[in-house]
Amino acid sequence: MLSNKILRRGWSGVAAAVAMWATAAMSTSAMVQQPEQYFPVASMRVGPYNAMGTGIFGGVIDYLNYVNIKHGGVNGVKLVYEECETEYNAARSVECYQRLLNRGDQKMLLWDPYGTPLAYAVIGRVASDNVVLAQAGYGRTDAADGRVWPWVFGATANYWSQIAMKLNYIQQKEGGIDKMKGKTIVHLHIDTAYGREPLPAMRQIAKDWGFNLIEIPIAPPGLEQQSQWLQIRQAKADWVTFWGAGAGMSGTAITTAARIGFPRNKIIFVTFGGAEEDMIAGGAQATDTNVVAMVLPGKQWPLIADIEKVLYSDGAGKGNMQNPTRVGTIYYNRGVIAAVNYVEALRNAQKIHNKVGKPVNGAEFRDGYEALDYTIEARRKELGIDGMLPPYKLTCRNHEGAGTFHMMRWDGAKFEIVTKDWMGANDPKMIRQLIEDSAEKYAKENNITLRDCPN
Amino acid sequence: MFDISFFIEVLVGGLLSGIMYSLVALGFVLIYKASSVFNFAQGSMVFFAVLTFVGVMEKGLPFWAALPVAVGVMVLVGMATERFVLRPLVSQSEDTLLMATIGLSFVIEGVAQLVWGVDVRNLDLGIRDEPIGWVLDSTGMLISQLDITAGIVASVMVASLALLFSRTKVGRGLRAVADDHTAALSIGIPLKQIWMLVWATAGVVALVAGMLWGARSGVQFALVWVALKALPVLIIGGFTSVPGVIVAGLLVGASEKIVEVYIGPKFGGGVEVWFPYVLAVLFLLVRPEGLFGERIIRRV
Amino acid sequence: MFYREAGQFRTSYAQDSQILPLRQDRVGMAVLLMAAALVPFVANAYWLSAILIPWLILSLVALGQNILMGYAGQLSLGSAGFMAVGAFACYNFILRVPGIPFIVAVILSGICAALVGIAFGLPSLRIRGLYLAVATLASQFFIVWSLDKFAWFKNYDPAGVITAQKIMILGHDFASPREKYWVVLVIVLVLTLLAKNMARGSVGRGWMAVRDMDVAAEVTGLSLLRTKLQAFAISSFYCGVGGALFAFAYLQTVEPSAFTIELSFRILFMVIIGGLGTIMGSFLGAGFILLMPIFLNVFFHTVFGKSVDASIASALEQIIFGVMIITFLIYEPLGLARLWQLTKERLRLWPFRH
Amino acid sequence: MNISTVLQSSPLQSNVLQSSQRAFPIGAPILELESISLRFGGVKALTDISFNVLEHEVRAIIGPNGAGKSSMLNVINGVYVPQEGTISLRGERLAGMTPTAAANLGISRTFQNIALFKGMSVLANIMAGRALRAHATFLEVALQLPRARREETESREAAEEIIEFLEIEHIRKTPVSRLPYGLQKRVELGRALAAEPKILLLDEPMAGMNIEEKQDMCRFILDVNDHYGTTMVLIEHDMGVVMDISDRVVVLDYGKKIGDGTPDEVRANQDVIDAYLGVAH
Repeated sequence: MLSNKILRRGWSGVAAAVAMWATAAMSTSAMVQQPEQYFPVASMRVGPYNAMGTGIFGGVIDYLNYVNIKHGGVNGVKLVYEECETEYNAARSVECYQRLLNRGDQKMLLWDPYGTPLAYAVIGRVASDNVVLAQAGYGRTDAADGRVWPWVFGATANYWSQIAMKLNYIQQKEGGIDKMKGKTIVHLHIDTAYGREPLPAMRQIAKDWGFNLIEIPIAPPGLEQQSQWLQIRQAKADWVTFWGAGAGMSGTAITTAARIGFPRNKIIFVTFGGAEEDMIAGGAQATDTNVVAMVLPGKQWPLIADIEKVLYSDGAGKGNMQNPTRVGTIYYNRGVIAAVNYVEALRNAQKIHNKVGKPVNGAEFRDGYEALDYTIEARRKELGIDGMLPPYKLTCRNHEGAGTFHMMRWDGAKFEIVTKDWMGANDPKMIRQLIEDSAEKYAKENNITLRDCPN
Repeated sequence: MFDISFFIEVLVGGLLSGIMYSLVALGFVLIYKASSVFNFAQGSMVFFAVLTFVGVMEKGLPFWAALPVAVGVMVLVGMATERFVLRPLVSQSEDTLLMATIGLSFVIEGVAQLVWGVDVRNLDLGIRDEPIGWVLDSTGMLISQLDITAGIVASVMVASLALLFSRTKVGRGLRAVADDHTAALSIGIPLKQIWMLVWATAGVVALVAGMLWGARSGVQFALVWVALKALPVLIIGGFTSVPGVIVAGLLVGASEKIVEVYIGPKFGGGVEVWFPYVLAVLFLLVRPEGLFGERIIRRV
Repeated sequence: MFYREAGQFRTSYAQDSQILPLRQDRVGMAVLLMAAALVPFVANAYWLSAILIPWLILSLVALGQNILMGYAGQLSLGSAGFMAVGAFACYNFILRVPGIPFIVAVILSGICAALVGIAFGLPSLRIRGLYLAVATLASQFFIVWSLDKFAWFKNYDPAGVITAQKIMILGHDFASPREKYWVVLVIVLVLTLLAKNMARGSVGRGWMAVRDMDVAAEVTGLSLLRTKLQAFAISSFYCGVGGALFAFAYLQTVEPSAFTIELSFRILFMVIIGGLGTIMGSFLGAGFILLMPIFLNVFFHTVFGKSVDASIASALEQIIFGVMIITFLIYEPLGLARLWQLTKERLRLWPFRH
Repeated sequence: MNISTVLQSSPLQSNVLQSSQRAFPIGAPILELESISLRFGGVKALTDISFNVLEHEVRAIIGPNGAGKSSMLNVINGVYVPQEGTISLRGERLAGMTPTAAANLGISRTFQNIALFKGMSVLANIMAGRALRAHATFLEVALQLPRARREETESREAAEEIIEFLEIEHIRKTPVSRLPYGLQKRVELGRALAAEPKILLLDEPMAGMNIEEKQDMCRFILDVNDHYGTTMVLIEHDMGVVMDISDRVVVLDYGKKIGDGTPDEVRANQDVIDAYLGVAH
């Protein structure tokens, strides 16, 4: 059973290796070299975030391969990647960043480490290295201001928009902002920079709406949350915005909530720690938990379905997921969309700098990324992602894009979408103002001159 | 004003958590008693044990069939550890052995992820983990069936281990071993067998702890860190004392919750990360050998 | 053939007790230092900023851990905590003391770490062995927690992250990896020399006496209190300076929770694998523990490419790493430094067997 | 054990110790113990023991196993603090003694079961014995400032002199853990001497030695006493050789003093003979 399971994997590996070398040898000898564009993959496949890492980066890798197989690359440019294990450890991720920075004669175009601490660890370097930091829905929030952070992108939405959207959802449930006065909302967060990231926005809204905000930290790994939830019970909280990381913390939060009898449908999970894995860890008690999504799960989307068909169906064995049943899960789909962004950005870059069919460099890629535009329905349909992510476009000034989400409910086996349409902050302008103020403050402190943006 | 009923809630909640800590700490004591090894891999063993158990169930085995399988695997792990890690390192310093077990934890964690993959699993023991209605109504206390189970399991394990140490021949052997390896050997105590037995037992203890923790936190990697919660319990209880572990567990659980709830907020919370350790240090300053630990004699 | 002490006579005790009595060793060391100084001209940015700089920094920290653990025999699991103190102290000195020279800031942050070290070293007077080891975790968790909680340490950054300032020395900004490397190299070399002097002098003898037989040490007139606290202070100083460099010359953007207990363990490994109570061991050990995972990661990706499931590869890396540590403890409990010594002794006799 | 074998004089009985021809003639009392009593919990280790030690003499404390000899020694250098009684050094009463304090007063000692610094070489061990003579701070040492260098050279020279004296030059740089028992005992003596003590306490310096080793050790003890004039207090449980090298002997049994005087007086003491023959009390 187990033993031969390993064996089988092992053998398939070796076999594949041999096959690959063979083909590699042939291809080099046979045809003239196809132009390549290289992407780094800073994955985390071991350690506490292994479930997330395998899902996200499985999705990324699958899409890159899919584009090669299905379309022969981007305008004939083959997509290749190098992977490096960060273990979600800032120090190791910096090593990975440096290691993957150059591959042969090509420099890497972007960095997408999928962890706020990891994004912070390199945010000071990307500009000088001409590398795009694509912190898709994580990382430093005020980097959404393109005037201060030309090289950092936070599509499709950042943490401040996310908390604002949650509060917006809550006030609608409660029946209006005026009903929010005197309500108690607990922000239960992992005790790290990432956990505190949304607080500036949340405090502001709490002040404006007059609800009572209680911040309760959980020390990682958070396998024991008795005292936190007892405080929540004591505070007679109406809602809990849970801002954790890792299935262990999520699962414990849910079971402990159940132990003190806190209704799960009053808990709203963060995107980062809000996937099937986190709900499964919570077991039966997880039913009714709310989770925010910026990319929708499921296989009903043509793209995901096609990827499954091309890479997995009838043992094609080209997929990167160790467990194929995870195709279509939250993390997987988010990974795919991240890669869609890479590829679309590359496509744009080739067009803008008329290098169609040729590799591009960091600066050109940055322009391409800034030109990401998902507002055209036809294009979304073409990509097979229509409805999977909000329609949005990036601009010189706005590196966030949509700032909208869907609310989902865990029905015990899968997520069901409860919001009719993509939903954002009740007052997006206010959030945007906060972001730009914070960014400008940073710019002043580090005497950065703002890039003047037409739009 | 001071809300006494809430205080009791916190206290009870703390004691219940304390039991969960003790469950993990038991494994440490068991091994330290026998081979004066501070087995840092205990946390990884907890993770591996329950992961194996769930994994086997996924393969279609029923609960009661999966249990012996998991036990068997843990026994093998224990024996392998004794054979390939401890035996070659016998007569090395305690620090070296500690290092070795940290190395071991890497191996176990790696193997766990290699064999069972990285999927998060949930373990349903069929024990409801929600406040029991009538208890809540009558006493206002939040106690779940799982809490009660944990309590029972803990006391059963402690009782049986206590018996193992005091009554059985092996147990007496153990004590001799703990006192002096060579002497134990010279009077013909089968050291290897005893160590194997102990490590196997520790594996089983890990499985039990893992099942309860897994039921609560999901069966996923972070379980390896339950050990961190057990360490202060250990030093307060004394590395060599089974009852000490329970008392210390309750002490740590209760005190850390009370501190977190009543003092934590003044500092923005998260006090319970370090409080148990500081408590342990203060404690050791008074009793360097822990609550029930055997006295450390300074010979001249 | 060339590695011989024959014909080298020491005519004074001073000569006999110098750091490298053998001429060949002195030459070797000189060559090594040369190489270390010149390597930036050949090494690329990756090697400098991702391998060499962290290696040097972690060697320094390992050296600190070794002073405490290897020489003074006090097992401690809190070194990352003291690194954190150094890092944040350095940030605050440069932030709040306008125009403070970088080197001064680094030294001061080392001193801050030393003071904290003394505070957390006090229990060692009463607590021994593993009990002490676990007790030192208190420092680890408490330090990181307080740096995390009190926003002042991070100049009230909303996310609680600090961005290390420029490294300014005599008005010059040491920005490039090469320049950073040199700064680190100089600091590490100087501190290593000082450590060597202490280790082989009366100070080191005091530490080792306490380590080997504290009762006898007392009888020779040593004060356990002073010796142990001194070891804690100096050890923490090294960790603190290391932490400051870790933040300023390596990571540049840091949050307290970057100094995890895992880091402390890695440093512990460096000392054990490298060799307890040896200066050189700290460097070898740091190299091994830092480079081995990277090597394995690269190895698996180049050899098996994309063919082996990356998750399996990562898991295997972890297993191999653990196995290597255990194997090491079994076959060379005295660490890499010991291996190095043995090879030297062989070299002495070469080409004759005995 | 046969009384005659115990009390017979050993071949080493060359009465080198005629006070007349000593470099350091025996002087006034340097150490006085007044009715010392020591208890561990209920157990009485020492009961009302008084005796003195004269400067430059070789003073032996003998007695069967468990007589309380080691306890006596530990009281003298402050490892144990007696419940009753006083210790005075040169007529000055010492209160609250600790080993470190004792060391500072010039009391140095060896241990029954060797307590060398196992991880260090012979040289380092002996130099470590001079901890009291090292005044340079860790900074001076780290920076190799003049005082540190000077002290280092001094203590090296002192150590070398002792090494020569004890005839252990050949093992100078060997780790002590690799040495045979006899040599380790000798190194420990060396470490004790390195402190240049006024009073040297030897806890069974000859325990577990063969006859040659014992004779060597006796010679060293006498030479030390002769050469440095160090006052010696040594413990032995078998009377044999001790009788020949010591000027005066205290006999303990069951924590009580049963005899005190010159070897000959002690030899003639009936209680002592009984004690050694194990006559029931």
